[in-house]
Amino acid sequence: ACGGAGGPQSGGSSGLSDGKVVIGLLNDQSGVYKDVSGPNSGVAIQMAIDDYKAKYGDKAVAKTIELVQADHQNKADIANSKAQEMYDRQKADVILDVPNSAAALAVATQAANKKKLYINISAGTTALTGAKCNKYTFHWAYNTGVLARGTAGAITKGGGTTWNIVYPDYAFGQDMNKSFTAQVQAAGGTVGQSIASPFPSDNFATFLTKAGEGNPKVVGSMHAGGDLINFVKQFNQSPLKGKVTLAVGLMFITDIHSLGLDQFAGTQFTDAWYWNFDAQNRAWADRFKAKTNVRPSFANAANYSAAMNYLEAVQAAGTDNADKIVAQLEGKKINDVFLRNGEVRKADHAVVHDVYLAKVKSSASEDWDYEEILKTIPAAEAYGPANPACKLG
Amino acid sequence: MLEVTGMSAWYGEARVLTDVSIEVAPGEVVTLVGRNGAGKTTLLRAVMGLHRQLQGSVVLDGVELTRASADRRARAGLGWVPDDRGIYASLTVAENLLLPPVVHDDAWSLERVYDFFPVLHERRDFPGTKLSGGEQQMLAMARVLRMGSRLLLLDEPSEGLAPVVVERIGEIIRAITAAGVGVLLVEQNVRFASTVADRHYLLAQGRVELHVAGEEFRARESELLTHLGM
Amino acid sequence: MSEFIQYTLQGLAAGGFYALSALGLAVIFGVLGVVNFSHGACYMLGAVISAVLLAELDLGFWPALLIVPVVMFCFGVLMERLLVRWLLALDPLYNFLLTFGLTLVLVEAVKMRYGVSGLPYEVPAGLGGQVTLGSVSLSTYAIFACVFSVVVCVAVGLLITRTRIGMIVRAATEAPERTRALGINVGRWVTPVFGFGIALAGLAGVLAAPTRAITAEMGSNFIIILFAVVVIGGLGSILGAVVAGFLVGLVEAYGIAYAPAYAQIVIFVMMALVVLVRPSGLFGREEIA
Amino acid sequence: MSSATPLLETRSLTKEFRGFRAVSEVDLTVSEGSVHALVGPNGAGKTTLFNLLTGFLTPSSGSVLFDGRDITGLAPEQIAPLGIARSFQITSLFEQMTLREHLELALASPTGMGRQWWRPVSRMSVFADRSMELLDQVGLADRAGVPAGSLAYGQKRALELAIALALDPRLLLLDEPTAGMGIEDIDRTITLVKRIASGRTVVLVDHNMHVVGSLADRVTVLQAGQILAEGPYDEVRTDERVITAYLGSAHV
Amino acid sequence: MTASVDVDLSQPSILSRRSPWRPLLLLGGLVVLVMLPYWIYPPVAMDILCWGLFAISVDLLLGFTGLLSFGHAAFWGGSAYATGLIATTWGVPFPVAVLGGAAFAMLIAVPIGFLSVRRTGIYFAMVTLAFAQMLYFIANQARDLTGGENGLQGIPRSFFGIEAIEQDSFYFYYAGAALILVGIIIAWRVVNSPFGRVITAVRDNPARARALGYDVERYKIGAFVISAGLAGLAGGVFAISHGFASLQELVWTTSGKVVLVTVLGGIGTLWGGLVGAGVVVTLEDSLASSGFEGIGMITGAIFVVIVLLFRHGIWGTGRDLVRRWVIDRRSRPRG
Ligand SMILES: Nc1ncnc2c1ncn2[C@@H]1O[C@H](COP(=O)(O)OP(=O)(O)OP(=O)(O)O)[C@@H](O)[C@H]1O
Ligand SMILES: Nc1ncnc2c1ncn2[C@@H]1O[C@H](COP(=O)(O)OP(=O)(O)OP(=O)(O)O)[C@@H](O)[C@H]1O
Ligand SMILES: CC(C)C[C@H](N)C(=O)O
Ligand SMILES: [Mg+2]
Ligand SMILES: [Mg+2]
Repeated sequence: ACGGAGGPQSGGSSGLSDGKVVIGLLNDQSGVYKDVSGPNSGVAIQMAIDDYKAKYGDKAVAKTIELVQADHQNKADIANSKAQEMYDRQKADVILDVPNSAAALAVATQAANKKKLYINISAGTTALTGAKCNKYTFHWAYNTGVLARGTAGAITKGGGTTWNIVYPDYAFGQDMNKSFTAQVQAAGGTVGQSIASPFPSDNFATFLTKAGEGNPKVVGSMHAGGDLINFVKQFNQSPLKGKVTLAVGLMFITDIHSLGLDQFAGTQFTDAWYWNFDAQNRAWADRFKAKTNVRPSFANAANYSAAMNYLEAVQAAGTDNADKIVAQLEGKKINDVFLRNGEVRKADHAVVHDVYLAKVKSSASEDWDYEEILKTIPAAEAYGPANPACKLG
Repeated sequence: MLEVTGMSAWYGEARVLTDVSIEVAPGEVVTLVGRNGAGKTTLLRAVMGLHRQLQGSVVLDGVELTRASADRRARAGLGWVPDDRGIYASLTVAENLLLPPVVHDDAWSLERVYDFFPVLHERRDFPGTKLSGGEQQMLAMARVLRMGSRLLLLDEPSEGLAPVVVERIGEIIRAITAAGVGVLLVEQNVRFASTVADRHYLLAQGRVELHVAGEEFRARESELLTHLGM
Repeated sequence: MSEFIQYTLQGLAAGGFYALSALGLAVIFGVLGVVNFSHGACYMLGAVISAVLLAELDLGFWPALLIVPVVMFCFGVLMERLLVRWLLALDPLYNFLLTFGLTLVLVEAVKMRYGVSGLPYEVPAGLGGQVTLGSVSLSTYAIFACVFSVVVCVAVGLLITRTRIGMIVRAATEAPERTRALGINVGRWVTPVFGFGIALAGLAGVLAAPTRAITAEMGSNFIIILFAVVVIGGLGSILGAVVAGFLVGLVEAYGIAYAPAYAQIVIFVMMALVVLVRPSGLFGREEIA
Repeated sequence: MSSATPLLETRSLTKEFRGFRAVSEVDLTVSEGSVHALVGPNGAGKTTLFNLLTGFLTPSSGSVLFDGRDITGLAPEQIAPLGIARSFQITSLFEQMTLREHLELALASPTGMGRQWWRPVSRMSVFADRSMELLDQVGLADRAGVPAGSLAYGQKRALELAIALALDPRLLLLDEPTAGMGIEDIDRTITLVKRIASGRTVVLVDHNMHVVGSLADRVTVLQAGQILAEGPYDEVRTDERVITAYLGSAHV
Repeated sequence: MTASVDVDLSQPSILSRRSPWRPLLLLGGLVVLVMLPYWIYPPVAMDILCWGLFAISVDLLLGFTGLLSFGHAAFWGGSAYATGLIATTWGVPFPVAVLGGAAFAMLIAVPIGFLSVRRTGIYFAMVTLAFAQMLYFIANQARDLTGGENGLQGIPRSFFGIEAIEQDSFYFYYAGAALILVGIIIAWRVVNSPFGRVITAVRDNPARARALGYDVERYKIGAFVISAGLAGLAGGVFAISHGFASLQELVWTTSGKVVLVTVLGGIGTLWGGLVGAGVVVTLEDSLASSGFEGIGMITGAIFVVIVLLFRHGIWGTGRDLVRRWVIDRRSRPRG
């Protein structure tokens, strides 16, 4: 309307808004989830950018790719302002990660408002692909339902038929408890008691006593972060140790690394990805280690995968227009270093893929060699059907 | 024994003492009289090392104390009874008494204190500030006696005390001066002051207006009081 | 019934630990009038230092039990000399705020140096396993920690109420200037007492190391519970801190046993009731109005 | 005078502190319009009695009647509006407020203006004139604008008196109003109290017999929490028991 | 129990009626208020105002009533949730929802205040902290209402169908700022009212105030409730501005942060809260994207330095400097 400079709206032939692609990484860079994803995910995304450039060279649609990062300090309000700022001011075309359910939901709302992409990586809530889902939001790595189907199903079928569950009393824990209970029962087991623990807690002695009542075969801990460490340490000092199987709802390799193998040895859990699973993973992990000096968590790898696939979608669509990218991604089948038998499910934007039942080793043959993969859980089994509560408009 | 020379003091911009010089000899009782706001309390605080904006020097028994900290002055033998008595709420009566270190052999023993002030014995386990106003005054006096200070700085010790007790305070003062202790006494109760003092300094608007011996003071009492507007 | 005994014992074990942790807070408040917000952070430092001693110098639990309090004492001395002392003459709120700021710095510093995921630590040899009597069973380490805490509490209580040091420091904090005029070198006493209180926090940290997650944040919520403990017991009352410590431990254990999700609210409800009925806490001195 | 109706009456008023009886079964009657002095050795319970009368302490037993009404157990802020004002033995002021602000605050109290959060504070200056008048009466007019914290001790005592007057009470309780004052100020205070005593009732504690002698219509001597003697000043001061317990030889 | 906080109210403020600076300063303030979203990203500018009013509400208690509330998150967060629920349930224009939130904050402040004012000083701080913590647990439990850990998401920002304000955070800023301004004016009015005079008296010497016939506890509760209302106003606007309320709003670190903002701005200065908020919010915002990991370390260190060296905060220190300069100039001619 305002005359002047002619030509097509977006600069040059690339079809990119402002002539470049901007990827925003918004996660916890200083708090409890820093090691889980944090700045290292920035490194992973940069690897994706480099790989994309190397792959397409002169033919790349996105010639200039910028990575902007921000620390949401695990606070939803900061995540919310930062997300707006990224979309509006820094012209981010996509935001990745946000490892906190409240913050992730807030960012998803902003994405819907601004009609820009958001790909959640490390928050667990199923609401993102359920009641609160929207057209511009994807959930890439895992969710609480996946963890339950993996761990609860496998352990129950393996003979651990009677369970007591202790869960932290907030949304994540409650979700986990519900999913686990359902999956234990689906696999023919029973859950004797579900015990809520206040969040956070540091003394689990009495919870453990209760958890031992009725002599269950399995005690499930649905905790994360410091709560998980407290629980496991005290479990190991309780009479339950050696008598019952400890199943952990959500575990990151960094948890094992920080607490030591002996505390966790034998514990079973569901992992979305393991660096030493096969040669492909390992090769990528080696590259990652060269840059960061540590082995990647599944969240790091998932960030790489999400960034790479986003760029691929830009390449395919020839634009960074969000609606076109969504169209590109929806229904896409992907196999890459993170996703095996992956598919961006059209119905709810969950990115479903194979996950793994893992067991903590009792001794490591090399640094970070902590997990033994017991079995691969196929995508369909892990994710189940799409949540009907999600209505993508 | 105590020599204060050329003392001036300020509160911010306001000058409240101007070039005050005062001496107290061993065994002597010297009073400082003057109207409210004349600067008496300020002078005692300055001697004790508690006032900052200051000029002038303080010497006790030949020891230069001008730069010394308050606790050093106390250990050198200065004993201060503040006008608000300074009793600790968080200490019991007994603890209030036991708190300060003994600085001289002449220090009163606890028994002697309790003998002299039986109320303090009765109340020894109460928090210090639960005592009545007068009892707190006794406690403050007793506390410096227990230290065995060589020179007492008493800020209106008779205030709020029953006449009988004021009499007893007079007796104490005479008793300790007999043992060679000097006393610098701030008093508004001129009647009481004149019964115990050897010399008087009259302070008006921060200056020493007059310096008279005890007999002369008694002789000219009414004239002096009207002169000073007391 | 045996369950009830089991819960009671667990409550007492936790209580001993609360008592010891609140003790340092009470000592510092009792003698300096400072509510040390960084007490939780100092507790965390105690645990972190234990873990570092183990990882870097291979010094285990027993040496840590000696070394850490000494290190924390020195830390407390520095803290008092460099920071707290300048505010002692002012309203205690200023030191509350100062130590709050310091907490942020300490927690963040540990995070930057040792990460956020926690440090490993083991139960000392000989204290592993459980002691079982009939159907009741307690972890050996918990019993040890509780007994150790009680012994320390009793010793400290005697030190503060029965010695001259306690008295001097109380006076010094109430009216520093006047106390100096009574011939007491105030500065000489305040510093070591503060250091001592911090050392107690460090000691609690060492005791926590084998059973709790050693992370930079481990003291952040703990301090809030400790506040509730000292408010219930009466701020500045050593006996109060100890009794309230056990009380809170028990209430929490029964809460967990019979209404798990509400266990922590119960503590604060109890605090509200105490404030309502006895504003100065169970053993607190009444305020002088 | 003794025939006048009692304005204040206590009935076996008792206060115990941890088993120690500071005030013990005191029956005190203060008749309307009189100046009643309360004397006695230190720790006799005079201040405690004041605290009981003004609600700062609650009695262990017994009752307080003011103008026939039972005011036992009421809080200070409930008692003050009934027309009972007090001064404090140990000075108690708002250190940072100016003298005039002290008086404005006192004058505003019964009007309920203090609750008005939506009005400008300058509304309180309606009391400015009266404040200056009161300050003038106690000789502090020239210091009206300085913070109370910078007053010398004797000046603070005088301010206490002015504040008590500001409440224009029916019953005025003065705890050692002349302590820490010089003779001239004492005399001026005596004149002042005499002047304000007309039309109201004053209960006064003072250890200065000159003050008690010149002001009191009636004197009650307390000892160890109990009434030792009561009567006109000249009668009481010659009482043997009073002399040994309180006055001492100097006053005979 | 005398004087609590080291503030000096005896000297006339440069904002006092007689000061020649007053119109200038007020004008300057207004200009800043209007220009802020041009200089700073509008949602962040809104955050500054919200935190500013929040800090002012804390200062009303700390600086003027002598009560350090370490649980003010209860009112900020309580109102955030209430505002959100009102807006979501009834779809009323957001100022109505915010006022409802503030009213809710005042409502819960009555019992909390009633219990807390029984203690003073540091006890008060700890008791309020505990009550706020209780509210936090309750909000976490009542997840059907509050969304628990996920927070109350998608709070609408309806404003009589005026799209610019409903959609664009730049225009919304002005609508929100108007509400905040109302709060600031109320705070200023309270402080400079007869009521304000009484609460400072209560702060300095409660026993004395009592003897003058003032019901000390009631006045404290009154100040507490007003303060809670202002905190609620701020929290409500904050929730609308962000479109959600989360548990973060109730957690004790939020109470700590607002006290930090208040002290940074200057205790007993009232306006300092806005300055403190400006500094802390922009600092947090810029550090968040700087890649620096120790945000808490910087805020903590600033806090320590302020408490130690500049106890009057930014505003207070500035005011002292100006005052000294004025006094110097005045006294110069006299030689
Ligand atoms: N903290 C202060 N700030 C400002 N001025 C002060 C301060 N303390 C005292 N003054 C002033 O200094 C002067 C001297 O005070 P000082 O207390 O020494 O008097 P004083 O002779 O002891 O009086 P009094 O007999 O009433 O105790 C008085 O005018 C008083 O107003
Ligand atoms: N709150 C309290 N707790 C314990 N004892 C108290 C308390 N208040 C006063 N007492 C005791 O009660 C007794 C009476 O005190 P009160 O202050 O009434 O005496 P008083 O007659 O006013 O004496 P003075 O003339 O010295 O002021 C004193 O022995 C005092 O120690
Ligand atoms: C463990 C975290 C990375 C996930 C987080 N608990 C969530 O809110 O989903
Ligand atoms: Mg004086
Ligand atoms: Mg008395």
